[in-house]
Amino acid sequence: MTETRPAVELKGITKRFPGVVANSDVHLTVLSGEVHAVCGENGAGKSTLMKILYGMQQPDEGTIAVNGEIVRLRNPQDAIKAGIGMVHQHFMLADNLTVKENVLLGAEGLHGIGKAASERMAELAERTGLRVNLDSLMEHLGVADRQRVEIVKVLYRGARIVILDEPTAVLVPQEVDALFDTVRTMREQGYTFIFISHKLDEVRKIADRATVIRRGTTVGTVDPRVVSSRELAEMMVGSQLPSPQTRESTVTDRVVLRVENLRLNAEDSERAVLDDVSLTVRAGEVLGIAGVEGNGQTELVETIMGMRKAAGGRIELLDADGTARDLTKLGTLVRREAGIGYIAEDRHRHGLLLTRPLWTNRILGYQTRRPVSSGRLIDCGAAREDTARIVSEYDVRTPGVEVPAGALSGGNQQKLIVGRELSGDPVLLIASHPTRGVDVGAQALIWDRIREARRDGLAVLLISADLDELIGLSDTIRVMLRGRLVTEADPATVTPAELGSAMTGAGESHSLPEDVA
Amino acid sequence: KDSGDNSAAGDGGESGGDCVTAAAPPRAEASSQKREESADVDASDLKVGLAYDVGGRGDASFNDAAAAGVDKAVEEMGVSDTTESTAAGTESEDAKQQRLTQMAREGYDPIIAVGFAYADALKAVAPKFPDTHFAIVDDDSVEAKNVTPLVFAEEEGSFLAGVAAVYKSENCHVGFVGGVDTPLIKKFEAGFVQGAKAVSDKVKVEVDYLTPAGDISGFNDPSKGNVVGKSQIGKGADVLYHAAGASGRGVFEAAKDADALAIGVDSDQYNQKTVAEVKDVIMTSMLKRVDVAVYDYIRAVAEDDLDSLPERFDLEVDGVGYSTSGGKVDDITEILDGYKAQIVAGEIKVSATP
Amino acid sequence: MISWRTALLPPVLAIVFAMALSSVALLVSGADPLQAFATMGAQLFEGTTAVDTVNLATVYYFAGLAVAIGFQMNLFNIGVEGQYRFAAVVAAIVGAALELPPVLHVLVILAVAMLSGAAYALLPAILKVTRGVSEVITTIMLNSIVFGIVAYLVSADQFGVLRGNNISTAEIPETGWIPGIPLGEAGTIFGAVVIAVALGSGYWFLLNRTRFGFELQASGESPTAATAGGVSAKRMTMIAMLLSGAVAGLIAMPELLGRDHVYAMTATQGYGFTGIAVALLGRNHPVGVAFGALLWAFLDKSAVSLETIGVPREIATIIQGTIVLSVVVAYEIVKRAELAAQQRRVGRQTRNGMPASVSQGGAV
Amino acid sequence: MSTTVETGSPNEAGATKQEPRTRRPIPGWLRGALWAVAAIAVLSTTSYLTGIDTLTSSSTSQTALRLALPILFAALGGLWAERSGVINIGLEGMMILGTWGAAWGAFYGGVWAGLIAAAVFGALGGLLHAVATVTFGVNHIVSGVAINLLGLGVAKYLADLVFQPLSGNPRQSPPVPKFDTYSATFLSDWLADLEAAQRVGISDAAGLLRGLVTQVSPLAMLGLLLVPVSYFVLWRTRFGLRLRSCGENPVAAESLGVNVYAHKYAALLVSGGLAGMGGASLVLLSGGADYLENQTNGRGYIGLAAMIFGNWRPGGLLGGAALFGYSDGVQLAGGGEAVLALCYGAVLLLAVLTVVHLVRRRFLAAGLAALGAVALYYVYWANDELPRELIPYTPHFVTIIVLAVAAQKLRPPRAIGKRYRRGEGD
Ligand SMILES: Nc1ncnc2c1ncn2[C@@H]1O[C@H](COP(=O)(O)OP(=O)(O)OP(=O)(O)O)[C@@H](O)[C@H]1O
Ligand SMILES: Nc1ncnc2c1ncn2[C@@H]1O[C@H](COP(=O)(O)OP(=O)(O)OP(=O)(O)O)[C@@H](O)[C@H]1O
Ligand SMILES: [Mg+2]
Ligand SMILES: [Mg+2]
Repeated sequence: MTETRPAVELKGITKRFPGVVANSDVHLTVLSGEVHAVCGENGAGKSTLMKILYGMQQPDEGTIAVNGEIVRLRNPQDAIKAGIGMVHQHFMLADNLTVKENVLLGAEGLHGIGKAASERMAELAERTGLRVNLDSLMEHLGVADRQRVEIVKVLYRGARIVILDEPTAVLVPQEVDALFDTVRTMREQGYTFIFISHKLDEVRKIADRATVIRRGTTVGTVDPRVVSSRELAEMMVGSQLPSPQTRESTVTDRVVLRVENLRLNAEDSERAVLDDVSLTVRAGEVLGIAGVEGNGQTELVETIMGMRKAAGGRIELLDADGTARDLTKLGTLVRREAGIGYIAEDRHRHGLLLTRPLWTNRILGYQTRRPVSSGRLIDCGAAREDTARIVSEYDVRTPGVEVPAGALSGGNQQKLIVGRELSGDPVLLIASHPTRGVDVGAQALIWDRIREARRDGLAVLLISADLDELIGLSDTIRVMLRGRLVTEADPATVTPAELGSAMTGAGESHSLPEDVA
Repeated sequence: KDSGDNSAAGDGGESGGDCVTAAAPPRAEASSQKREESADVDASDLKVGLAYDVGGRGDASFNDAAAAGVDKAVEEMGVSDTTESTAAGTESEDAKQQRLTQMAREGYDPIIAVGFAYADALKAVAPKFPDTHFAIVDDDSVEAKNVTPLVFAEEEGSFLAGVAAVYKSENCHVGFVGGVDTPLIKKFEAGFVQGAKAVSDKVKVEVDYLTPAGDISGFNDPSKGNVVGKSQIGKGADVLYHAAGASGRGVFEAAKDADALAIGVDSDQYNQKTVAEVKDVIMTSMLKRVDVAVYDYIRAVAEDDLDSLPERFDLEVDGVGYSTSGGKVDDITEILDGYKAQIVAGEIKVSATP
Repeated sequence: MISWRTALLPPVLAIVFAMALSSVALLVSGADPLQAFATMGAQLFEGTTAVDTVNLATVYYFAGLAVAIGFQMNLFNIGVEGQYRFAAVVAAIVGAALELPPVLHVLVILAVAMLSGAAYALLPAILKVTRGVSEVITTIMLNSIVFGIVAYLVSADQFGVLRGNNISTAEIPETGWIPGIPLGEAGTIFGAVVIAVALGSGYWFLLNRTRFGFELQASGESPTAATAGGVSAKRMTMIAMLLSGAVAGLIAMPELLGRDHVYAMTATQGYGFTGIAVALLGRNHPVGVAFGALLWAFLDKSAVSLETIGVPREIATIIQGTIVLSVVVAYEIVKRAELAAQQRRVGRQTRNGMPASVSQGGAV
Repeated sequence: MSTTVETGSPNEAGATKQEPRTRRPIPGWLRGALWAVAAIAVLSTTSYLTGIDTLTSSSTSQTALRLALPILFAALGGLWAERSGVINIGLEGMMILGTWGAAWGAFYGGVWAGLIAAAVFGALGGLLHAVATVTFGVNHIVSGVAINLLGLGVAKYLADLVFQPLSGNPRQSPPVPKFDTYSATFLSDWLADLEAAQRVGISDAAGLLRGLVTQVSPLAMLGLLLVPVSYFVLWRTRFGLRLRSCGENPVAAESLGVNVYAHKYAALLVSGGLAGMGGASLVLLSGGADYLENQTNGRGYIGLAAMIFGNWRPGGLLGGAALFGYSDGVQLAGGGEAVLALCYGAVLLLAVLTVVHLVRRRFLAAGLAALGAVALYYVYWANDELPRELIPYTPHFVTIIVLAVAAQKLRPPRAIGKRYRRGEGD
């Protein structure tokens, strides 16, 4: 293996979008057989750069060389021919097609679409740890398996250069480790990886070299095993590395949310998705729920919000003098009016009206409340004003409040949502993955805001796949497994690894330090 | 493969066999040909406007007949200028008004509105042009001095069709297929049924409509006409009379496939290009002489003698009748003319409603 | 924000393109396009065509609004056709049967029409909400079924009255008429124009200033986000469908109360389908729909004159189809041109040594 | 608090979303066959109990096939378009173009030329739809509506130009040749004997079947054949997989090197061609019209409905078209009494459904079904004749009722109607 030969060489890449320069004069050299990390803030231009390398977008300027030869990649087909494969930041899977069809698509010529193909696929599935029926529909798969399918897709095409765009964002530590094992093995076999992540410890764990991109241009390439996370982060943002540690406890005795024996059935059967879930959240407390995706956290949140109908149990909200209000039968709007703020896990599906201006998005969920509404009528002026306030207070980077929400980068969208949900004077905040896919700067800001509100007596129900965030922010952590709350852990003592095994139900639970509640 | 061409419909059944129970009417004396075709009328100072209903010139139906009347007027009376305009399928009421107004304004006189759909429009427009002559086909509800109704006794013509059908039926079972269930088409049904019953007291008559009033697709759906025709034949009918516009063609084909006979409507369908392939099943057609009415009307306007026009174009003035092309009813013309004479004489009263 | 250029250029381009295309068709058939267009245009200044155009546009406006309300919520209410015809016949029957003082009579008829229109939209709404049955299928079916219902109701055995060879409902007494606005020789404008203007303003206000309008648009844009924001998508579907049906109920009213006073077997059909085109042309905006309705009505009206010069009037249909298509294509082209222009602007600015920072949110 | 951690592999934990079904799903063809058997059983019982044999006579099924054919073609056209992610409300317009093309081609070159011309004309409509929706990203419904207008206008215009001199009628073509019909003589005769034998069930099935093998035109065979062919192409070939992926997730397809534009264009060309053939089936069958203005009369929309009814699947849309054609045929041939008999059949069906629901312990559904049965039985019992005016719309009623009763979960292609632009995905 000639370590020195560059597998990919990007020179002077510039890409402009209306109003934005996503990449300007980017240089990137990836050696054959290495794992090369690309890091940078949200919106720094990493994904764009990768899409250019994968032929999905055309650079305005610059050249691409693969294995020493200058190539023009007009479309993904060209890139695939050049031996490049890409696992996208957002899954590129068709839910209504089977796993097999998803993998086969576009690569039918390689092994046909019959038995040979199935065999090859089974072999790759084995190698990546994908253990599902290849004929089941994609929509039935969990996130980790989807990720594996994405990797199988790339391998099936015989790619030697694999781009992984934030592959770990949705994985638990054990899954991340499994992924890294796969990557390492394959690196030995001569594959080249381009690995994109915000998580600097991961970068340090897996990458041979790392290139940092800031504001669309390359800052430099370093050896991550030599530089510290802090130094890396400063290259990215030029600021202090934020930490999610909660400094002092603000937990009070006053219960705000009480959930008792909550039960929820799957949409089309009697199968329980939530089973006998009970929990309480107190004023000033952050209750963290840990769990592998697909174990019922989403459903729990949506049931508490009234977006799903519980099959049994009670949900109560208690006000300052302790009178309980039964929410179980009430609609989402009433629950919101009662003082629940909601940061949804999927901001595009549940948080925003993407083609509407920011100020319209400010109204969503608050259409009956001041200042944006007088109950029946909407006050556009006030909505614009209040949105402008959120934009400045939460550092939402936008040209103005008239731009459509979809034009903001993910992190800025998230800041807008956090700002909106904290503006309604909530007594309870339900925050699902509040910083998913958000860069370090924005992450710190969101954490700060949540902490401030907590200090003022806000109760928070926090769901997160980012265990550092969960441990750092929560006062109590409970683990959810197959629709049940199974374990309680003290964030002061628990480690991510311990939490990870509890989440997967891996029998190490005895080692968890327990909270005697 | 199915044998493609069924032999032409059986033209046997000389005189209806044992189905006919009524005695044949007395032979009619020389037919009431009182029309004196004098070509000495000069209408060269007339500018005739013709506003068609949906379908327009070439519809092989009453619009076409009206056109033929005007053409004849041009030829024989030297009408100097004509204009035509056709209603669109879904046009609104004031498009009709607009059409009439436009013609009137451009100096056309007389203006003939073809179809009762123009009634309301005419009511609105005619008073505004008191010096213009208007005529409307198929409607007599407009009460204005300058509007002449040109209406027909469809039931009388259909009566004869009913008589002919029974005489030609071997199963003593005949059928009527109406396109759209409107009062106008009901007149056809009424006459046909009365005619059939007048000849035989044991005849069975099937009556079907393709669509109810308002759904004009019934005039435009040969495959439905075909299905209904087949179904009537399946029930035993062997002579089918249709008043279903273009859907009638499906009825003809149903008859052809089953060696049955059919009766056309409005014009002499035996000679119509669009049904040429199946013309051998068309034993006769009930004629509604819109052309005659239009021609007579123009002539009356030219002579300034509107009172000469009949109140209704009926059997007596040959406003309705039957055709003999194809020769399939040659053997019963005497009988038909006999009934005709009785109707003209008022001995048989044909009701316009079923 | 939409600039005047993006709002106005596309329709103009589209009309020009449609005229060019139909000119080709006209030339092929050996007619003179200039003469044809001149004849169409001249119509406006002749007789009652201008007034007729406005009157027809009023009808189209109601139709367009009815469809647009559904579109706001991503509901494809093809059933406007059936709803308006059902409402028209019921309103005509009830209106003829009642004896009430003038204004009240009209109001009652209008209310009956709106209720019946909504009632006819109820079934698709219920099936959509409770059974998930696509409103497209049910409304297509109901559009056909309405033929049967109208025929049944106006048949002589039920409420019909024979008038010559026509058959219609009984006449509504004069107290139930909406007086027109007489313009002398030029004709009489439907009094319902006033209702149309009021309805348009109401629609605008409802959509842009009320909580209901916000919720409607939100669930149209993203049912999931709306649900999370406390808007019940099912409830909105139900309301939007019924509201659309209620407005559809008004479609026949200008003609029924302003001119015909009876609903006849031969009454015009197809306004509902026209409404779809008009709503699309007007991009569901109250003012846009008004322009769309006027344009459509003008093309319909002026087409009548084409036959007098021996040009097939199908040309008007071709123009209409082309305009619908080319308006949207033109919107797209103009949008892309603006995008490209912006891209160039960004490029120029960066070269001038002031890189637009992406992490500053991409502000230029 | 004690730990209640359950043991299990991480993989299982992450996979709770997996298919909850334990039973193997019934394969589609078997399900279709079961439905067909059930339908025949109900119909033969009804026809036995009510004494109306129109319900199961061979002429009814023959008629049904004939009336269903244009709808079937249109529905197939819809399937191809919508599987590629493009809503095709313009089927009606493409069908109209097809009717004109069929008459024109057949007049000059015989039936097959007519069929080809119809497909080509329809495909031109499809091409226009593709240019508008795929290349220009126009809203699919807008484009469809425009194509319906254009199709009508262009066909009228061309008819005026081309047919008027030949037929003297701008709204009708001159008579054109028609397809011959074929019968499977032995089978047909044997079935005829069976049908005549008057044995409950067997005779009915034989009658229905006989209609499908007697006097069948090549066009009908083609239409029926295109159902499995469409299935095969769309679900069993690489082209089909790519095409469907464009309807499910075009960005993913693009990222795998699929040329989304090309596939959508291909799909729309096929779609338009099929719709055009639907138009041809109105023109080129004996007993049908030649070109006749407005002869499609909304069948394109009905075809779309049949396709949605069939859950965007070939077998399903065949069922939808058959249902529509059958009830239309019964209505036309048998009139009011046959429709009443259908009501009776529906009562039987609902009764069976009630029992099924009771067995499955779904009481609400059972109650609703029972209620429906009682209501329909009342209609049957209380009326000797239904309002005449409503009879012609039997198929429309049937479609609504069946949709409302059959609690099917429709699964449209995921990206249907969405605008897709190359390189804009994320
Ligand atoms: N299709 C597009 N149209 C317009 N602007 C775009 C487009 N794609 C990307 N951008 C702009 O380019 C910038 C870089 O986007 P990109 O997705 O590459 O960021 P990233 O580095 O991948 O961020 P993240 O870490 O959040 O994934 C974005 O901020 C955005 O403003
Ligand atoms: N149609 C579009 N018009 C303008 N900009 C767009 C469009 N589509 C995408 N973008 C740009 O693409 C960028 C990338 O969006 P995205 O949500 O992926 O941001 P992100 O920073 O990568 O966040 P995340 O990490 O959560 O994905 C956005 O900033 C947005 O400006
Ligand atoms: Mg990215
Ligand atoms: Mg991104």
